Amino acid sequence: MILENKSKAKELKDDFWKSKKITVTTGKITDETQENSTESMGPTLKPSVTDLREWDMKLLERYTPFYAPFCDMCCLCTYGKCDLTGGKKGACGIDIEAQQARFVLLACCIGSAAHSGHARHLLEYLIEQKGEDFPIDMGTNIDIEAPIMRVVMGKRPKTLGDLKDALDYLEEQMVHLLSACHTGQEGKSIDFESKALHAGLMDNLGKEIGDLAQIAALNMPKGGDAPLVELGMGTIDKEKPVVLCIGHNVAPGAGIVDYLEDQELEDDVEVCGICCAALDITRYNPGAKVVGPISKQLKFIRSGVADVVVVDEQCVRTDVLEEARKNKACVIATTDKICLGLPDLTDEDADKIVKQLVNDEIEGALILDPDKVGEVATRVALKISKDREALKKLPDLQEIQEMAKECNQCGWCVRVCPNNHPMMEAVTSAAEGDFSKFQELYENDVCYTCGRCEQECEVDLPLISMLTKVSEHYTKDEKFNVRAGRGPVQDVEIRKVGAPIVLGDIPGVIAFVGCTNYPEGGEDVAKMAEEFLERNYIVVTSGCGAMSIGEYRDQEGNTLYERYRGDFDAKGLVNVGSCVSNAHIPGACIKIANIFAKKPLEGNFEEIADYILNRVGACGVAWGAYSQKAAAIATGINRWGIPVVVGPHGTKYRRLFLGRTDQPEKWKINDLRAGEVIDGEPAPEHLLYAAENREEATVVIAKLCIRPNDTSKGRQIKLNHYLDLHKKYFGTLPDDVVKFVRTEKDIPITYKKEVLKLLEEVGWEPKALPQEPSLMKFREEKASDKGDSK
Amino acid sequence: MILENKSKAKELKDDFWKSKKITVTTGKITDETQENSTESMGPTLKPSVTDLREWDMKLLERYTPFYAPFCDMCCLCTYGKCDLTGGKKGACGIDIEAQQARFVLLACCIGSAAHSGHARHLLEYLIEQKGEDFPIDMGTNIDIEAPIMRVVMGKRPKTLGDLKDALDYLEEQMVHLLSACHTGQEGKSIDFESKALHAGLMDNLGKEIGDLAQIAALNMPKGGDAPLVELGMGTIDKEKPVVLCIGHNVAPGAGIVDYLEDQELEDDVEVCGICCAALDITRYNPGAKVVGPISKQLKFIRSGVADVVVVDEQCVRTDVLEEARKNKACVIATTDKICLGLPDLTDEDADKIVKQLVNDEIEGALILDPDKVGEVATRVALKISKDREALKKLPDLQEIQEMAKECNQCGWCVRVCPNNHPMMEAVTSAAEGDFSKFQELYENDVCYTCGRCEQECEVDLPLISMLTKVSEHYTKDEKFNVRAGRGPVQDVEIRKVGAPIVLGDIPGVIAFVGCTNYPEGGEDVAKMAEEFLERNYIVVTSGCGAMSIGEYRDQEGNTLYERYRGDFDAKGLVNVGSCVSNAHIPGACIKIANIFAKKPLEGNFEEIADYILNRVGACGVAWGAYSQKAAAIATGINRWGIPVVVGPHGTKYRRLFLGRTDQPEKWKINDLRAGEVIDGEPAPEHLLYAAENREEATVVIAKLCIRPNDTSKGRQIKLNHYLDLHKKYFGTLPDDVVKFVRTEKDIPITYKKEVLKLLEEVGWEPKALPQEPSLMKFREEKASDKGDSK
Amino acid sequence: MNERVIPWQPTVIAGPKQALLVTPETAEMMIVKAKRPLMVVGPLINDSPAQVLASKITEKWNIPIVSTGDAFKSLTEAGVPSKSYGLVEIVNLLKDPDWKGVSGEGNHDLVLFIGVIYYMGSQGLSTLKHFAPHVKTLTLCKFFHSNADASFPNMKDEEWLKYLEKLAKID
Amino acid sequence: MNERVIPWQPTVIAGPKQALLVTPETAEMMIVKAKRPLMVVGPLINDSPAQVLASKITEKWNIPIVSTGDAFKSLTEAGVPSKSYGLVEIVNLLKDPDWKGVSGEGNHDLVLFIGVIYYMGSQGLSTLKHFAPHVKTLTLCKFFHSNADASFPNMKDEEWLKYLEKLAKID
Ligand code: SF4
Ligand code: SF4
Ligand code: SF4
Ligand code: SF4
Ligand code: SF4
Ligand code: SF4
Ligand code: SF4
Ligand code: SF4
Repeated sequence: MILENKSKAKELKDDFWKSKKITVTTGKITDETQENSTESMGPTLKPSVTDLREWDMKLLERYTPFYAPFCDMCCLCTYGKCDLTGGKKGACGIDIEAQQARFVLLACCIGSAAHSGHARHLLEYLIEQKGEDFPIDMGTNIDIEAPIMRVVMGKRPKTLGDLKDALDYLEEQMVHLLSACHTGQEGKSIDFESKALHAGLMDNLGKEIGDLAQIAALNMPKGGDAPLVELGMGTIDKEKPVVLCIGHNVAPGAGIVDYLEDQELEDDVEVCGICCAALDITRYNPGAKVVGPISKQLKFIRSGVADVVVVDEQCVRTDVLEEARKNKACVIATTDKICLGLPDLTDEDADKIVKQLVNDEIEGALILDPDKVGEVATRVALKISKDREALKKLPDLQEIQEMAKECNQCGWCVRVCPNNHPMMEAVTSAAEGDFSKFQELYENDVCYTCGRCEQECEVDLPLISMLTKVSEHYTKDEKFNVRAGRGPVQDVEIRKVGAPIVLGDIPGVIAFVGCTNYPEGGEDVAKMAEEFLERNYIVVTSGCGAMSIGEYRDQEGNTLYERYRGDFDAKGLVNVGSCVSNAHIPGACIKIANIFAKKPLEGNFEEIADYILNRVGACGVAWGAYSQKAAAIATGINRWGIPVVVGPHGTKYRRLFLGRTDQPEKWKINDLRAGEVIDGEPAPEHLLYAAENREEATVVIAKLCIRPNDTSKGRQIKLNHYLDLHKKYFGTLPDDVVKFVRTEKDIPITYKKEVLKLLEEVGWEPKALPQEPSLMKFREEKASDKGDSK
Repeated sequence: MILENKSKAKELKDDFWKSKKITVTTGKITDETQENSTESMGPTLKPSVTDLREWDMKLLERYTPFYAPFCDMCCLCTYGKCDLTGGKKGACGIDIEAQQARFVLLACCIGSAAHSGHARHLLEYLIEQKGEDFPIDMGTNIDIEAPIMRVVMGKRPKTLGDLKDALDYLEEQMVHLLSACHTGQEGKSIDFESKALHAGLMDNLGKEIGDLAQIAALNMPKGGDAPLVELGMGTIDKEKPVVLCIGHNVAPGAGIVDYLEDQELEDDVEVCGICCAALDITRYNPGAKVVGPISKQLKFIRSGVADVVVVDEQCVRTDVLEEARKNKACVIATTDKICLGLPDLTDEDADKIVKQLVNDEIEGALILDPDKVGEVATRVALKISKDREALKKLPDLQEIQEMAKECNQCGWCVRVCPNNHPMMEAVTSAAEGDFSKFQELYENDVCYTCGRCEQECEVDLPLISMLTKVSEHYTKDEKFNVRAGRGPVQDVEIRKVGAPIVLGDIPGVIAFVGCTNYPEGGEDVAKMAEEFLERNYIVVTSGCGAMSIGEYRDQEGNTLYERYRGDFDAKGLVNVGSCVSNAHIPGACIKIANIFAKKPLEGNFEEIADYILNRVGACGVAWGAYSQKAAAIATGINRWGIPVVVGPHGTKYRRLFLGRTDQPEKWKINDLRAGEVIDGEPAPEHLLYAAENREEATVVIAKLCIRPNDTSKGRQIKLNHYLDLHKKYFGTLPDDVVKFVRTEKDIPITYKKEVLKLLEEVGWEPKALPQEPSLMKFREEKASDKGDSK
Repeated sequence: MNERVIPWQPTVIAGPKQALLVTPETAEMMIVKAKRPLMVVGPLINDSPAQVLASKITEKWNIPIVSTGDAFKSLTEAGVPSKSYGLVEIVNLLKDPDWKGVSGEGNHDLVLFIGVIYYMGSQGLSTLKHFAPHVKTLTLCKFFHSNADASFPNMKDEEWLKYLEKLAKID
Repeated sequence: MNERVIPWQPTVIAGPKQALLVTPETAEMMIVKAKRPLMVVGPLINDSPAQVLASKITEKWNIPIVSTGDAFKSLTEAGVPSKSYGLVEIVNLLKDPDWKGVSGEGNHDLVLFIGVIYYMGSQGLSTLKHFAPHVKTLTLCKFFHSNADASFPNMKDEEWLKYLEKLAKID
């Protein structure tokens, strides 16, 4: 191992909580030193790009990056393009491995920047509204309000203003990381990966800042129970004027809701949302409605139901203006991220903007003031919805049948579909009056209306419109629900579940997060969630995943939210909220290390991550991950020692982190209490894994919840689920169960005989359970190291 | 024009020079308000991403983005790849135009981040060395020490510590800009471009901060005359131990120079550099030697002359470790940007590191402390250079001839060469004992040793080694010089040349900057510089361009630096320094607007840029631009209204800004004094232009120095050069001269008859000269606008 | 351009290196020449005639099968023995020249792919193309796989099954 | 793959859309069919036999010439009239359907390219491929230009000059 040499405490000059940065900003001098004395600080406060490199190398040595180049060439500078096949290096000297890693870093930087940019603007807006001194109070059940910040910054933020320092730090790190993507900078893939992991950590931090700010300032749920809110295109009352919000920033949506309240128009206008903005608006006001995940975007716009489309940031179709104009809907852009070439009317009089929009004098408007957005969007919707009524009507099915007859069966719609869905079949069936195939594509967003088939169609069939309109006829009752995002996991909950999780009695915490680039539709996610809920796991969710889960009903017609409670406990289905709320997932794991195991947080990243990796049976699932944000989120989660499973499209991110079970030396761990190096098991086996289908994923997820620290009882429980599921989906017991049995006590009763037989076949020998499994150095080593460097 | 609505002054909350940010950091409360009172502030202090959008749209309307897609697909998210040909949109809705613009923004963000990351680390290091209070004193000849910061931040930095706020601001902007590259954010190409222009401005600002910090703290030349320093591989004494620095950050190089001085080893060790680090080390200590530009990298490493290779950041071959190990040179990495998988020995004892390196116990070392780098690099070089002597020797030419005979003439080396240089011919001639073709490739870096041919060669010929070794035999005297980087243009100089430049008596300021991705070698740049120097232009240069110019000798054997003085005046050849010193080029233009025209700077971006666009005949030339930094630099320069010419490879950046001379309505300008809209001429005709060869470029550059504000005398002078050069390279007068003649007085005497004839042919009519040509609104309009928005 | 050799999902086109188009005859030659071939069977052909044909091909030359996704179950039910791996796991192992192979006799020199999700297969083939020069890849799907070393062309079901039959036939 | 239709600089390969390979005969058909063809001559063939042949081709069909780089001088000296534009300038004009064309009679429907720096030409052709559906492009260099609509294959000088001669011949 080439990286054993650095473990010094950060020098004092970097310790910004000390005298240097005490500001008189708000008239008071905050003295943080009392509460966070330097003595209690761990070695990596405000870690620089290289400070956690040693930890990263430990992870990367075991979970070697696996690259699947998405392109053989590099086109990043004018020396190129360079052909990197056959081991050839580019003109700058880079090889294909480092190039893939560079692209991963770039994606993580972009993703992380999306969250942080969002957090920065949100924070600025909320400070403007509430003041710098507005307290961050998560209620009596939460003391550790910002676990990630505590670890990374060594700080507890008491006011909105306190969050700024963390953003400053984060932005500085981001520029360094992005810089490394420049031609002629980093040259080794593992160092790109270490930087990607840092970008992921920054992503996690940025999200925490963003969600904390909005929870505190907008009084969103603070981890308590949250109400069910309406979900689905069928919940929108088409008779009313409809304002649709798309994106991630709650501010414009909140502006609309506030305006409606002020004007007492709540009952006259429908406010609904797509993507995380929807979830966050309902956290602000549960009366708003969630149309659905990102996959609903084009469908809903094409349906013509929305009179005004308000876009803020992230995951908004870039052709939203063109699409909205097709059915005379008005578009209001509200952030610097998405300006769409529209005139900036932020300082214009609202009357005038409304007039210009209503009279089609302008294509749309850029309004950077959320309150003004609220007023303009509402007033425009009220004015134009009557005239747009015809556009919301359903066309004749006959008409669609006629169109479908023009298909020449070239098959290209199927070939260009990311999932090769049978669009041609749907069209040709429709030509014969059978619309069921269209409906099959429609349900559960099997077709997520990316529009590629339509773009390709040689005879220019408006396939998405056809899909949408057909399905409106058949899908009468698209009414579902989702539990409003409840925000963080409370300390009290952790106190209750910390031990069962660490010991293995609760078999695992599984988080279904992220986007909807599903190979076969959202039902797969819901079914996985159901499977694990039934099996006593804690299931966490957020973002589009949370919505997909809400779109699924069991045979009794109930959604999972109706069937399972929302608390963080066995059989709990916990919707933390939007994308930024994902921060609470590593947050909960961090809290376990602190509350249950008393690990100090401040500046103590490595010890916390090591604890999580070896003891907290958590697993992230981003089944439809598509975005750079998802890349950053997963990579950040990985750095905390939490494995993540992605769907088959995830291979297009170009990199996974895979373990090798055939190499026992990679699984050696230090038993810190025993002071011995021991043979560990491959637990967790992979850090970032792509599964080919739901069946495989389900089994893998169960396996990835196993941890070296499991007690025999816990291991029994975990193995029992793993064996069950393997039997269910593969028909047999898994060969590799033998790797996870340390003593006979680990064997689940139900499978005792079979497993014993397997053990015998491989000449298994029992071994002792580790007392304190870890990748960290033994305590004496560390001490002497420190002596060395002085 | 859809964007006429926003011109409000920034609200006070954004005015961070006021009370909010007054810090007690260093014990004293700095009161900036006296000096920079809010009254004198322009409308765009600390501009946000959208604040200068209106100006951008003015530029983009006239200089429409021209896209040359480098790839038909997008591969940025897991929905993809998406095929964007034939007007098809990707799964996120983006079209090919927006996708190209997004890629440009991404490149500009990466480039800008490279400069800012560099500036941040440098500043941290210098503050650690000299303290936050270390004064920024540019000497008596410079009052406007930081023109870009003045405009953007409304601030004059007095100490190193003062520079931090600007970096904080910049980093925040960068995160917002990068965020916009995320899938599903910005959707219109012009808005991506506006953001790219903002990224360019951040780049310019970051560079200014970096260079200012190092000039002040390391006492580099402050715009006065600077000595000539040695340049060229032939200047390195191979008998001595050789330490080679590659990159851009002066800190490790300074560490080495300091150590040598401390130990009185200056005469025993050769310190030399490649790329900008070389230039900056000589600004710190003119005794160091410059090997040459980036194109020398692989050649010099292959030559075996360097015992220790110290890499810092940017433009370093990513395979430097592998290449250096081939001839047993040691590599020391020194920044987080380039870690190369090496062990971090920053906290290790120097003795131990030296031992490990000398004994090959480690592959190389990462040392993040510049002083320790100084010691380790020197001591290692002293220890290993004797043993490496054999490696520095030249092989037999016979041997090379034998190798060359193995060539099977497949021709692929030529096809994969970025410039299709005749490598095969060189090899086949060498096989017959004629090495002259190799030498032709070698001289002036015609072959810039990117190594692609070697990577491709089917019979694995070590082509670069062959090239290097052959040429060492023949190129006896590779000794040149370059004037050490002199840093900023002094206010006193501006006072002298401001009027002649604005009026046109000095025909132009031409800046040859940047990298060496030249189509035909560095001589082309030197020849262009020579041509304009002879013609009385001010020629500015920096970075690798400055080195390429130094590698050229005229028939008398003199370099241009020997023939021309270094002051910023007609016939001056001004090497401002390294890449970060490029900030002084827009800086000089800004100063003209302020010192000569009394335009206030603070928060007054648009007026300053408008002034430069219409009055300051400056033109940037990045003939070999290859990097993302170059993209950011050029785009930043463009936002100030300064046109840039790139070489043919520049088309691979995917976007240019081209004007249309056939559309007179695009050239209308406001004569602010006359209060009239008048027909302007296409001056400057393009904002970002790619020329196919030197001949075309030379003519275009001359034309791009024309400005609406030229007096008739000035216009005569400028046209005279334009016509001369056109005649020289195209054989005739240019047709479009008629566009630039406003009155007969504009016609150069020498060409009077011919031009009059041309004028007659097109039915030319004289028109009045504008008094105050501008793209800004008339003053009354502005006033009433302000009234409106209240 | 020949419609049959445009990657089936056209944008998986990755660069200058493209698969060789093969017929059943050339495929057979490749298999015969191989010392330690391996067949990877994905879940896309679960319970289909193609799966039967694939297993016949493996029987003919005594090629071990790796099943991916949940193909294991369907194969087992059809009485065809296989070892189950995740697609990315098996690819990860294949790229290590020192891996012992599914039979413990050393890594494989030829890997046949069939029934793997197209785009995920394409990514796995890309890994092998770049990082496993010691492994040749041959795809037997009805899709042209440009990232393989050799691939069947794009075909309709009927022609494809004929291709597979030809390859499976014992003559 | 056919060596003749791999882009000459192999990495200019840009995506699924590739140029049609043409012979002098097909090229002739394209020219004959065009209403307002244009020839763009770059500096790479300054003072060469190819330049002479290019000018003969323009004479044969009365095609106006745009010269790029400094090709104007060499053409003028050879007595061949041309209009001088920067390569990016002429491409920029061509992509505007409303541009009046070099003769003021309307934009061109076919543009022949010869003698332009390969990679820069490739970029210009990419612009036209994406943004000028109203213009067909045909390259007459000895290099296969995948971004054109139609292109000669990669050839050695001798064969190339024969191609050009065939096209220039008045029969
Ligand atoms: S960054 Fe490197 S590999 Fe990529 S195009 Fe430039 S030189 Fe080639
Ligand atoms: S819209 Fe997209 S996901 Fe749906 S069928 Fe078409 S290509 Fe497939
Ligand atoms: S692309 Fe259009 S024409 Fe072709 S099969 Fe699909 S629907 Fe039919
Ligand atoms: S990396 Fe992406 S954009 Fe670049 S050439 Fe490859 S597919 Fe195209
Ligand atoms: S960013 Fe858009 S165009 Fe690019 S791959 Fe993703 S969906 Fe396709
Ligand atoms: S090293 Fe690069 S520039 Fe030089 S001949 Fe080879 S490919 Fe061309
Ligand atoms: S690539 Fe090698 S073998 Fe081919 S022509 Fe060039 S030097 Fe000769
Ligand atoms: S001028 Fe260009 S190539 Fe040279 S060091 Fe600077 S950025 Fe690198």
